Amino acid sequence: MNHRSLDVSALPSYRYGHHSLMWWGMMGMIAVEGMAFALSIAAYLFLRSQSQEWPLGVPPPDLLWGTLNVGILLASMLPNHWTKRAAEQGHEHRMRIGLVICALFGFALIAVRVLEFGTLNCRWDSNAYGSIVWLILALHTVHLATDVYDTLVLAVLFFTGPLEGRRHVDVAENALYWYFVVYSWIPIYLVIYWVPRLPS
Amino acid sequence: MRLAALLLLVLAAGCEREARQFQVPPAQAKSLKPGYANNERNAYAMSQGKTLFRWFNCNGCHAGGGGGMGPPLMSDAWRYGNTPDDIYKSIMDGRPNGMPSFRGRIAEEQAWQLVAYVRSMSGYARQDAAPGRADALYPGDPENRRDTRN
Amino acid sequence: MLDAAGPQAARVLDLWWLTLAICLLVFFGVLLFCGLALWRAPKTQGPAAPDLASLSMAERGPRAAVAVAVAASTGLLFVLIIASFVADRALANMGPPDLKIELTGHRWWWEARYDASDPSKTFATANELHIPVGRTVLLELKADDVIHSFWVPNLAGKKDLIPGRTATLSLRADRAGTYRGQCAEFCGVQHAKMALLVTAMPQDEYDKWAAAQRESAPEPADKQQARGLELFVNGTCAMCHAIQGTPAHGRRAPDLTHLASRRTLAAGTLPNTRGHLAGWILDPQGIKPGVNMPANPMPPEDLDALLAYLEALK
Amino acid sequence: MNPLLEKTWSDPPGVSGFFSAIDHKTIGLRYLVTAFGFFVAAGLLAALMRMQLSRPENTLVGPDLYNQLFTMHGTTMMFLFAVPVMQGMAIYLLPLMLGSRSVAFPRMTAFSYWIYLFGGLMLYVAFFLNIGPDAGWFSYVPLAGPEYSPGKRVDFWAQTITFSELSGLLAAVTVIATVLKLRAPGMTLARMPLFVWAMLVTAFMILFAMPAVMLASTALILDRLVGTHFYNPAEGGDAVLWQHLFWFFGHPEVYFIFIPGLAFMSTIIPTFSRRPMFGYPAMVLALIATAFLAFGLWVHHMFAAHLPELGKSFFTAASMLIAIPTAIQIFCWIATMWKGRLWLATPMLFSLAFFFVLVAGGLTGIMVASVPLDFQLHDTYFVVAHLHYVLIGGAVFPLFGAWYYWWPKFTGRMLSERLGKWQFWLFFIGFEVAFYPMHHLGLQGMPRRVYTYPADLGWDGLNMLSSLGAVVIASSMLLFVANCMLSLRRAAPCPENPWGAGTLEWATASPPRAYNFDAIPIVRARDPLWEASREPPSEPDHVVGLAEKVREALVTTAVEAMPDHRATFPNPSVWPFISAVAVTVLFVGSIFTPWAVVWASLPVAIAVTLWFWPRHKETVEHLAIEKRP
Repeated sequence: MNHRSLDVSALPSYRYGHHSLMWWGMMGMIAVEGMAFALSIAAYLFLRSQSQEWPLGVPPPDLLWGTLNVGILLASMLPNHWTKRAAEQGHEHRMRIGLVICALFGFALIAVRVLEFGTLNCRWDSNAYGSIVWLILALHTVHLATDVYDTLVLAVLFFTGPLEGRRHVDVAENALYWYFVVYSWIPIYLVIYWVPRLPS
Repeated sequence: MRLAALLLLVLAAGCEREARQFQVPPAQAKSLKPGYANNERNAYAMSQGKTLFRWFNCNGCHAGGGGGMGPPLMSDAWRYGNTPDDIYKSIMDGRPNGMPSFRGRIAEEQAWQLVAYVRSMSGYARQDAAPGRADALYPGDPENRRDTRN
Repeated sequence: MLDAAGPQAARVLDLWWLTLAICLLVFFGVLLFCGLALWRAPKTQGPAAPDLASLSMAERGPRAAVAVAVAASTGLLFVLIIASFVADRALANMGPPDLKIELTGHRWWWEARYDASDPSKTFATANELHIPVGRTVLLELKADDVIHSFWVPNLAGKKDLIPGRTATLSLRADRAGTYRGQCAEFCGVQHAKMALLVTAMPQDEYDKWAAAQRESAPEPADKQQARGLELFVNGTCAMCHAIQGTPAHGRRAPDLTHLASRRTLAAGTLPNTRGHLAGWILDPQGIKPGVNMPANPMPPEDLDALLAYLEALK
Repeated sequence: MNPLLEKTWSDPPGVSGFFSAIDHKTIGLRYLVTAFGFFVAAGLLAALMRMQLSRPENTLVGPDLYNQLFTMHGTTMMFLFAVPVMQGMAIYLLPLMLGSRSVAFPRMTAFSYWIYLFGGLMLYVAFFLNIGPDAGWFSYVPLAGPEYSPGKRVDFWAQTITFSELSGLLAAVTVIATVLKLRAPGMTLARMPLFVWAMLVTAFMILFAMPAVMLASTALILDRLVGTHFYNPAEGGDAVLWQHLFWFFGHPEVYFIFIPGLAFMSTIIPTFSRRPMFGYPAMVLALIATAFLAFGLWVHHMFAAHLPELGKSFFTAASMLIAIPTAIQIFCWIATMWKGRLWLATPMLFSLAFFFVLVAGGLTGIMVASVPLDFQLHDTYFVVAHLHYVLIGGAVFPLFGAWYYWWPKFTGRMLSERLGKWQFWLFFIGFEVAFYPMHHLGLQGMPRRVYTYPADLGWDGLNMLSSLGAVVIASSMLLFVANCMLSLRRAAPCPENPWGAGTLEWATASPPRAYNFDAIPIVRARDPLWEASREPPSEPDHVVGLAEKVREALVTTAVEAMPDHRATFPNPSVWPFISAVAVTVLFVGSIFTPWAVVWASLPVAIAVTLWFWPRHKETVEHLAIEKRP
């Protein structure tokens, strides 16, 4: 080691948030999927602008389950935030509890989501309106399911090990992704349930 | 492995499904009967059949296969039989009370295309070859979503 | 496109020459400076030591030069943008139409319906348009199956025919003549053989032509033609083709009421002669593979009769 | 040579090692070789088309096959060659240019390669089984819809899109994370090589453009398979929706093929002018401006589809204004050469062709950007000429230059200058002969995508000429392959930095060791190797203190590139490959039944989970050197 060297051995092995590579990877994915949501909503509005009546020949979706899902998603942000904090403090026991709670919320959401498809008052193949509504809802459901599965895997990992510090970062990033799932649902909810109720 | 298996499957299916035979091979010029069998595995033949079904206004009586003045073609009940030969005969020679004879008015290969399409309406055709939905009003499940019965 | 026969095409042509001039100027300008740089800069073989002078002192001269070049090209660009806007506006307003034609694209032929205030005066033809010279013609463009695009370079630019929508294009021919057009949007197997001819003729000739087209088909002149008509009506033809004044009313293929008056067969695929017509009837798939017309094998005497009748449809 | 590091960072040997390789250099080269393979394949298809068109009323290939040929040609060139080859270059070169040991997500990079390979193979297997797509690389509905494209041909096209977009998106995410987090200490954004800037900009464009076409092609498959009505006007759908979604991706696509070309230019020209790039800040801003404008002009592909006038005017302006950033870069390159000492080696020749070819293509681009002119030129051979001038002039010529330039880095050997110059002139002349006449064909009214044309229209001569040009191009390609073969067989090893270039990738062995750098360098300039002498001798110039027994790399801050933390990197694994196989089963299966999405997602989930599941041994090693924040 000559005098022109810079010793980095003192640096930590992992850091949270935008310091970590994981965060950037996750942000990339969020950008891609956010774009996909934005475009499918744009397609929805484009099709709406092309037809006289909207929704096409069916009543707008019933509000009950979708609205309930908004509630559950918003509520799920609390345990999610709590888990994220625990992760950032490296509090493994709390992370275990948090992951389990988040997973339970996830199951509840998926269950309600199944009921939601029933309240759309149309099939995917009844007309273009049905097609786009099913597409948007299915797209969001895929993200929901993915993150729930992700949470489950992490939960199992945290109960069985082997663990190292950067897994805490994974938990934090998983929580970040969950925020995306929640925030993206708000505009989608408005489009699916309230745009059809607008006077066109 | 599974990929390879799947590709083999495609290999078996692909060729006959996708062939687009525009000209009638001289071998079959006399009678197309030997050729019809492929029609039910050939996407192009059945989509042509679907087009002709509309062009020759079969809907006029059979209303998109749902039935009307004429019997439904999507049901499993066949007054005059559901084999390709039966249907070919129904089209070419006509049937009592209403079904006119089209012999001499539509070309034989077109008749066999119609036969294959009519059978696809009740799901007798290969599902990966049967026509999808038309750019028209929704008449119920498209042919390629109707369960295969053979 | 380089030989404009109408105001639409002419305006585009003017814009074309302007754009071409400016682009050539820029092109050779860039090449000139690139060439000068190559010519004046000292050459070296192999990795000579890099010249890092630019790091310590700003290069005023080159910077100014680049700035000027960018400014100049930007200026020229705006000239083009404005010219393009102006031309576009001009194309948009052609004044009220003197004649309305509904043009429908099919795979792979063109169906033209000449409207008239008096519905009895409307008539249909296929793969050929006849228009009066110096009159504004409004085309209502529709598609029956997939997207096609109407394009007659000598007369006007393209307009897509999109299923579920109606487009309009108004054009005018200032010179008498026949102009070839072709489908310009890929529409399937026979996209290549979907041409149409636009014939511009003086008003009086046009009126004569239109009057003739409004007539229904002439009665068969002799027994052979009568036999031909019978074959047509009771054979496969009538399932898709129409001949006004006969029981044949198919709308799926070109209206043949005045077939003999047309220049081409099968959307510009063949010249309209007895021989080609015979070949077309017997084996269309050999000539235009994938076309929706089936082969019609028939004994020679029948073919002669059919041809005799069709040839008489002036 | 550091044997311990070599051992730590090498991919395992043997067959299993082949499938579990994650070294960015290995993956990068696989990308390049595979992409070149598809380039040749698509070139052969084009040759066949030129043969068909060389004479009027030719019957060499029928319409059905011809339509498959041009669809395959376009799809291959755009999705299986142009984008992947650029990403391959980025994956191989970025860590070396940035002074890093690896790309950000090596396993994901391997996965994206396998997905790309399987997608491409699927398309060609389909083609040879007569399931080749035949609705054009743009697959306009309703022609590509269920009623007018029977069978599975278009479904295979749409699924190829899904494959290549998935792989492209993952690679883009990797590039972004690599560039922003794995730069050597001191390489602030303002010191990044223009190559890196261009690749970063491209990656961001991919991120925002590709989802559009994935959405569109998914909707298309649904229309065809389960009878949805996205594009069915009778049920409230709209054919123009497809065109909007497709071109919202399709136009930026051109730019993420073109911008890497600029990256090669901005690397080669300074090196062979023996001076730093002129106007670096302007160049960077121009790149960013191009990226933004590229999203504002997709509609100029749809002028003939009768849209509102005002909209068209806006898109005309945008389409023309995008010429300005390109002009800025062109003038900066000229200024660089003007003030430099020129070394006209083969890479430089290919770059100089850019000024001739791309500039011409750009100007014809300005012509078709004008609504009235586009009405006449759209979908004619004029546009065929234009797009080949832009893509070949803007991407392929620089790409060949880049190939000659970095070949010594890839192999440690030089390519023959003599053969190289021959290949250049053959390619250049062949290109002009093949594509210049198409301008005139277009002006004479010859539309695109026609499998034949009548004899009496006077199009024969120019078509024959163009076909002859294709022969010349083919010969230059043969020469190119021969040159590479000979170099691998015969050429003597070359010095580490044969071009005397200034960027970091030349600061290490050629070909580089598995671990890239003996010590991570510290950067203080845009051309570190050139300006090394100007550095204060007291300041540190390399990093120590990274683990050598474990894959550990230095992560720096996004803007200032200050040392941030030491991240452990994953070891080689076969699971990315297995996951790719599982995903392939899912995609291909869903061409035939929607249920494939359900049952095939199980193997995918399992494979991906095992991919991420930490191994006990590794964890122990990591814990041994772990420092908590």
